[in-house]
Amino acid sequence: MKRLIFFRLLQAIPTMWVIATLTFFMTRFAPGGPFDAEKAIPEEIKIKMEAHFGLDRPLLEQYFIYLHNLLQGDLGPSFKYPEWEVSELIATAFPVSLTLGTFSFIIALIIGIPGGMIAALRQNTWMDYLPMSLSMIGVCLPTFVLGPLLIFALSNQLAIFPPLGWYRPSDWVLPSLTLGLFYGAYITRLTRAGMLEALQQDFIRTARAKGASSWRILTQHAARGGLLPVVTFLGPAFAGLISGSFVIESIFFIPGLGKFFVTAAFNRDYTMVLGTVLFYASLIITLNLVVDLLQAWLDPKSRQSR
Amino acid sequence: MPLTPNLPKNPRMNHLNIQNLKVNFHSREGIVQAVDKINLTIHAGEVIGLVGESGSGKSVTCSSILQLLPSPPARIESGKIQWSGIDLLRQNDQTMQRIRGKEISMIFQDPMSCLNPYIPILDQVAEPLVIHQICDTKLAKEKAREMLLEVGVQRILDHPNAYPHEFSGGMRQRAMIAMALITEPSLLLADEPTTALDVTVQAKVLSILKNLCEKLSTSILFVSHDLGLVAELADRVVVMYRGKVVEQNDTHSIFTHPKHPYVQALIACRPTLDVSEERLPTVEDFIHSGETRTPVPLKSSEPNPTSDQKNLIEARDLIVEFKTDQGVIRAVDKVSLSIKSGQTHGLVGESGSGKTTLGRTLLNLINKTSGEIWLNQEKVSGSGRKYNLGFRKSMQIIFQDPYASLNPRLTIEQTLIEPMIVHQIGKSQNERLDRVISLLEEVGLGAEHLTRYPHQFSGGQRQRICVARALTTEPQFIVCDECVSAMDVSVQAQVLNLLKSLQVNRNLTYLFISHDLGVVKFMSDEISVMQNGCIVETGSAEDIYQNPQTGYTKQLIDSIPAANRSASPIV
Amino acid sequence: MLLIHSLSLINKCRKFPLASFCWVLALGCSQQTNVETALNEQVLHFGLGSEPQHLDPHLATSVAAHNILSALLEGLVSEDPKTLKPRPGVAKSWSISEDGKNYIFLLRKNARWSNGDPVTAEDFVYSFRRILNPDLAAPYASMLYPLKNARTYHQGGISWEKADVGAVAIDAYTLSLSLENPVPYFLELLNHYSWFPVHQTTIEEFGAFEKIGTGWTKPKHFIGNGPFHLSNHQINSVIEVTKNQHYWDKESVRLNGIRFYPIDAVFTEERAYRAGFLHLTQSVSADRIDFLKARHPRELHFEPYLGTYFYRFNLKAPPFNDKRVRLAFSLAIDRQRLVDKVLGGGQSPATSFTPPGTGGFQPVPKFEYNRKKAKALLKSYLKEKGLEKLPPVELTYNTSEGHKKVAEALYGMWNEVFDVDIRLLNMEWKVFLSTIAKGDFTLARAGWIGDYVDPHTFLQMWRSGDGLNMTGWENQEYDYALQQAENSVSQEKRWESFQKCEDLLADEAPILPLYFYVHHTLRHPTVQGWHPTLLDHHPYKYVYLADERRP
Amino acid sequence: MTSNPPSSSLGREAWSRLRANRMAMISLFILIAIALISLLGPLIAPHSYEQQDLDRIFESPSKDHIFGTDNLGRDLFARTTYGGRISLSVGLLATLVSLLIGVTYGMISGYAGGKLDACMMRMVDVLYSLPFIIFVILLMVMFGRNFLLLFLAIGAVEWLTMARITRTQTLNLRRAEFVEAARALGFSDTRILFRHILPNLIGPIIVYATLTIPAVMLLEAVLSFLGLGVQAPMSSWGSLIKDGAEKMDAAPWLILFPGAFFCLTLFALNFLGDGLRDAFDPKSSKEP
Repeated sequence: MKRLIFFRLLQAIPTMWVIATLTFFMTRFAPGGPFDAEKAIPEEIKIKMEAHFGLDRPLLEQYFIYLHNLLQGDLGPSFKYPEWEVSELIATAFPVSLTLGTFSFIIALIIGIPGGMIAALRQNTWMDYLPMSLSMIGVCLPTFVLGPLLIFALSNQLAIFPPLGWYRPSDWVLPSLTLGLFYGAYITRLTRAGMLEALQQDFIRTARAKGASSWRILTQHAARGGLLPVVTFLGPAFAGLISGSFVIESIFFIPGLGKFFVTAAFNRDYTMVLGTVLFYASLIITLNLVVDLLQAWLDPKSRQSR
Repeated sequence: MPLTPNLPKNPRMNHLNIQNLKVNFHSREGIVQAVDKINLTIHAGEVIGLVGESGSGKSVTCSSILQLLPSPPARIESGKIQWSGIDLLRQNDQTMQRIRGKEISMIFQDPMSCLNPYIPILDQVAEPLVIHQICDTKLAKEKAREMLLEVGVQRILDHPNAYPHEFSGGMRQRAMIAMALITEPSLLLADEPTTALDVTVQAKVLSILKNLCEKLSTSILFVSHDLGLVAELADRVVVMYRGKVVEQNDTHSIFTHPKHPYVQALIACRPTLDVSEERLPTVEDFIHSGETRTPVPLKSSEPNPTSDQKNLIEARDLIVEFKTDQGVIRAVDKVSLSIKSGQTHGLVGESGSGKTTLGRTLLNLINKTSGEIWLNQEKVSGSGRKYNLGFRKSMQIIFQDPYASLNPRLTIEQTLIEPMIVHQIGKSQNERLDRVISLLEEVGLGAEHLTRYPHQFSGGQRQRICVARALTTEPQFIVCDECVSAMDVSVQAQVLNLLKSLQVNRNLTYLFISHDLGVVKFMSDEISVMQNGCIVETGSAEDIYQNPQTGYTKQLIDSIPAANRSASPIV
Repeated sequence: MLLIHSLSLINKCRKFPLASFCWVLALGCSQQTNVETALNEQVLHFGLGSEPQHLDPHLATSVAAHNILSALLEGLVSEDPKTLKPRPGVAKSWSISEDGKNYIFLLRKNARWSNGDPVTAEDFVYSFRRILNPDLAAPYASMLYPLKNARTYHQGGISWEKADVGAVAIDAYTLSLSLENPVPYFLELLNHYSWFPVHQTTIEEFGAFEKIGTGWTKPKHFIGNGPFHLSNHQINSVIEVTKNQHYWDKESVRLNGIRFYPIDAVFTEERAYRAGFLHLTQSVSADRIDFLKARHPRELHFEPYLGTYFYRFNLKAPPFNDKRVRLAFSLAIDRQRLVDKVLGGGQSPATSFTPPGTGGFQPVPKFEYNRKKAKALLKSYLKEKGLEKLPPVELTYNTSEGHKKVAEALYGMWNEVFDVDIRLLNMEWKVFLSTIAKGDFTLARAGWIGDYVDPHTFLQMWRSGDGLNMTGWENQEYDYALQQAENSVSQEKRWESFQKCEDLLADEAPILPLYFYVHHTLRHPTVQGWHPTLLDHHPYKYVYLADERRP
Repeated sequence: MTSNPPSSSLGREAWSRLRANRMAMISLFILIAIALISLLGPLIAPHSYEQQDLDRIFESPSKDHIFGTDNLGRDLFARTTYGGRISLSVGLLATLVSLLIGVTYGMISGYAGGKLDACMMRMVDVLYSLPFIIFVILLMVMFGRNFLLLFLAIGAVEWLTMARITRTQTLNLRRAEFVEAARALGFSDTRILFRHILPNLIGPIIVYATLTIPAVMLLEAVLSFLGLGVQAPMSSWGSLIKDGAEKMDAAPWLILFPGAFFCLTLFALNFLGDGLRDAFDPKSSKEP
């Protein structure tokens, strides 16, 4: 176990370096700069502004300065909002995305896992077709349609939840639901497939021969094996959820991380792009590792082989 | 060892009575009769052996008792299964749940796939007590520990939280027995419980099962394809063939006076240790079924002159090591081996002894750590295209599981023609097709099988296809890796006969790997015994059996069920 | 707090899922909207449209920044809430020399920074020096060019003392400003945030004064002199200002605070308004106007705005290097129909480049709609070039629903008149900017919002070689007329020269004016003291909240 | 237990199995119908997809405009069917591109194993993290506004997940005995990969592909925001749904019709995908 963690972290270092390098040069080669604006500023002022951020130096030198700062944990100030450090912006936005992501994740699990289990247990009955059709609709409905629909129904018509903002716990409901339903639809499908496979295993027959009830078979015997593929999906999904969603954040006016991902690219906010990308990459790497550990916990066989 | 029949202690109590049971399988291809109106009675305390080849309906009968048949496709068409005054076939799920595991328990064939890999052994063994609310979880675990010790799973003391994969096959099957008997059921259904085990382990497991059931006065329905094995245990034997009961008698009578030709065939077609035969009798010799045609007859049955032959294949100081987290494991330890052209070299040993690794290393399917391999006085080396088209052409392998070793998505024609295309055997597609058809005929199949997929064949037929595939490249040397181990005796006989006849016709050289000494002896000119990666004994087949030099070899011989050791009926 | 409370409640209700569900419902329902609570709190909820890049008045460039800075800072003069005419600000009075080039401001002694320091003439001189400092690279430094020698100093290589910029603190409360040329709109100009003062001690506490992004503008540090001070700033969430207790005129300030929400999605902001989350929003999509007119007739306001929506032709490449083609394209557009049917939000068709009435200037309508003439012009061009058909014309615009709609409508109009293959190309904003700046376009969308109420802010950009021109159009007559206007003191003379410029634009048509902007504002009826103004300036100290229906 | 009548190839056999699957056949029929409507709709519609009528904007469905009109008075029926052409071709082609890349990459990575596998998978991690918007902008700078670029850009993101799925499956399959048998027969790695492993991957590939198609269709709308792909006044389902979502309360038909086509297509694809998966599995013996 410790070896696994150690080697994965060791692999993470070159991975992060490649990501940082590629992103650095990609952003620099994209047309337009951070200081382009419609009311074009005079050339000499632009040069001075670039000098403020060290953009007047040769590109390679900038790159090494960036790497040097990065090694010291300094992501630099945002080009778009120079009063703020990139790390500061991420630090304020991430808790919001984390909360939203976690709630959506819980909702997705609450919907997806029982839904998929029931569908698998009652395969080819209406208890299978109904959740499966709903999940298909969930996959079809993009969040930018589902979000306004939920707002229309639960906020405008029934006035149960606030339509936007991120101030009180009741604000959390609609965005979490919108994201959660979408992911829940995916999880339902994965759970059903995984459980169907698990229910065909020989050891399920053993459990039946012992006199175990359907419920016991489902929860005690089939669940661990059946949920393994779901767990594999959950890692990247959770990383995606807690790193924010631009669409959800725009629809519900939430100060999360997703907005930075998109606007930083549009603003050519070089440091912010790099900061968010590296942050996301480290989330992915960490969560993939967590998934592997979780799988090892769920699957005793893989514990030994590593 | 004479068997004293266990007379029913109380014939009125808890006896199981199957009447007119008829089970059909409904699939897209149509309806298949799996069990056709059978009648069977098990008295309390009695051990019944249910024997038949795969597909004979023995397992289906066994599973229907507890309503464990997969439905669909299985459907019970008619019949009754009386148990304690109720008809088990008419009970709802709740009632069945109370009976399963408490009054009637069941053990399955493959202890690996039948134990839940995600739950510690101890918990699984304790589970029936918890399910049937016999005691609380803590006490149940305590009882489970005692039960495991009783069946000889000492490891549970050091590893109370061990998972199934941490146990060997034999230990897992012992755990299954403990799990089935922990509730002290009245009837135990054992569905091929030792088929997947090595002979040595099989003997131990069997004796544990016997002793424990006697102690608990549990009746057993023992299902197996191996008549010899059943003879060790059963008071009475029921033989099934194609869904019907063809013969039913006490064990002794079955062996001495088999009435039905199928039963006669079953008894005859086992390769035994004390008689050397050129060809094994098969079921077809007794019943003409028309399912399989007779292979091309032998050219000559003269034994090969062995002494003046050159070594076809030779291994020198072969070492194979695997790196694992626990460190380096040496699977093959300085093994030297040579096989003369046209001969069969048998390799016996328990699972884990390194015999499979050795076979695959000879074919370079596993990379050797050191040592040399020589084929036809030429050192085998290199890799890539040259190696693939050179040495691989002359060396082939037949695997244990004919189903897993055939690509399920390719037809037989595709499977057989492909190697010829790769090795540019045959000038045109038509010529290749002709070759394929003649190959199929050689192994006892026909041109009508060309367009079928592997799953449409029976196990024996599939293994014939594998043999045909190995022959497509016209090799000189074939490794037969446990290639009949998973087969019913009747099918096994057919395949063994086929291999023998091919050897003569094509002057093939075999390395025949098996854990079954009887089979190895039947096939081989020379035998090596392998233990822990080393060859502990080599000699002619007859010598090894008559005069084993090591204790390990003796142990191997002793583990074979008495009925299988000798061709003469046991008395 | 609320979370913990709710969790413990949910815990209690665990046995009764229905009860806890109802409780969550109740939690949702019991919340009063912002607009309802605001009546008592006197807090204005303001839809800002986007997150301002800077809150440093010398670096800011956006309307959003203006909306906040005008609450936080006050210049020498302030504005009348209805006419935007200068009113006393930090300066209680001023005098202007006869040639219109010298201004003396007398500062009020009770003007205070939000930490209690007095606002002095030195503060202003310091601020002007800071924004003009070439090292700060302030984007709006050129706003101060009317000051004598300001341009020389800003363009570098010369010290402040040597440059002798026309801003001198005669004493702590007397400020003298001298100009290069007479600027009739100078006092109005002073209300642009680039002229606002900054607090020297604060700025220098956080670093050298020409450094960008020192963090002095963060909530705990910001020292201003306006009616409000910055109390909270959460990026992408809220910017909150509360009443400044040191403000000299705090008695007139009736609002206790303003909350600015940088909601950048247009539809989200509209929804926020309709849910009572905002008092004000200017994010109204053209497609929604009919719907909103029906739903909120009293709250939807069309307010004039000093801006022109137009297209640039690229004169450096065919076919728009030929005047006839440009004119033909311009003549083929029915601007009235565009405004009525496509935009439908009270915009007016642009028949000139400068919006009529800018500072009192009424340009003669010159850009007209005449299909016949358009066809004839194009025909003569094609004949001369020996072409059957125009080569495909690319119309470049930056991605936005509104721009797309206009482009699609024009596509339809041109296709009705000519046989022409028009290709719409949308681009992401920064790509668009760099493409246009490189001159890599044939026809491109543009828009211009005036910085001050004078035709000059519009017409100056078409001077030959101006950085904003970007059409490749060069005309000496135009340059001369523009210079004439810049040097004249007399209103009449200036209007004459500006009209000359307008005439030249209409004849040569390097650009294609389409319509004049209008602000679509949704404003809650409880907002009082808010008046439509041309620059969209709304001095907050006159704004308050009251329910008209109640006495 | 019993044998099937002989059939010539996996493809033909798959077709006969598919024909027996009623749900899949209905889906196939629906898909063909949608494709036909998309192909013919713009031709038979009384209005062209780009023809504006500024006097008749936001009209609800009527006899003349059976799906209503949009914000420039254009016929929504013509726009929906025209959008179908684009979305269907983009959805299918781009998915195909991502499958080609993803499956090949995943198979190689899984089959090679060891260090190469680790390297290739870390490469996928890297590509997962790179900023997509910048990537697309750069693509456009380098290659201009090529329509083919659309497939490249979409393929570039969508293949990553496909590669992961394929790799996991290949890792399991490369240990299969029939692969070992193929190696023993002297087959080259390429032959083993494409002839022996690939056909056994069809199931998961088809299932994932049916999930990719909707994602691709919506991604197309995002890319057109960046200026890549469909240019106004052309329409696609993704852009119609996106526009319609914003006007849901005022003009519900704007999202209803394109949305219905979109959902119907996905449902049909899903069932067809399930059907295909079973059909390509010679072992499957599901009841008809």
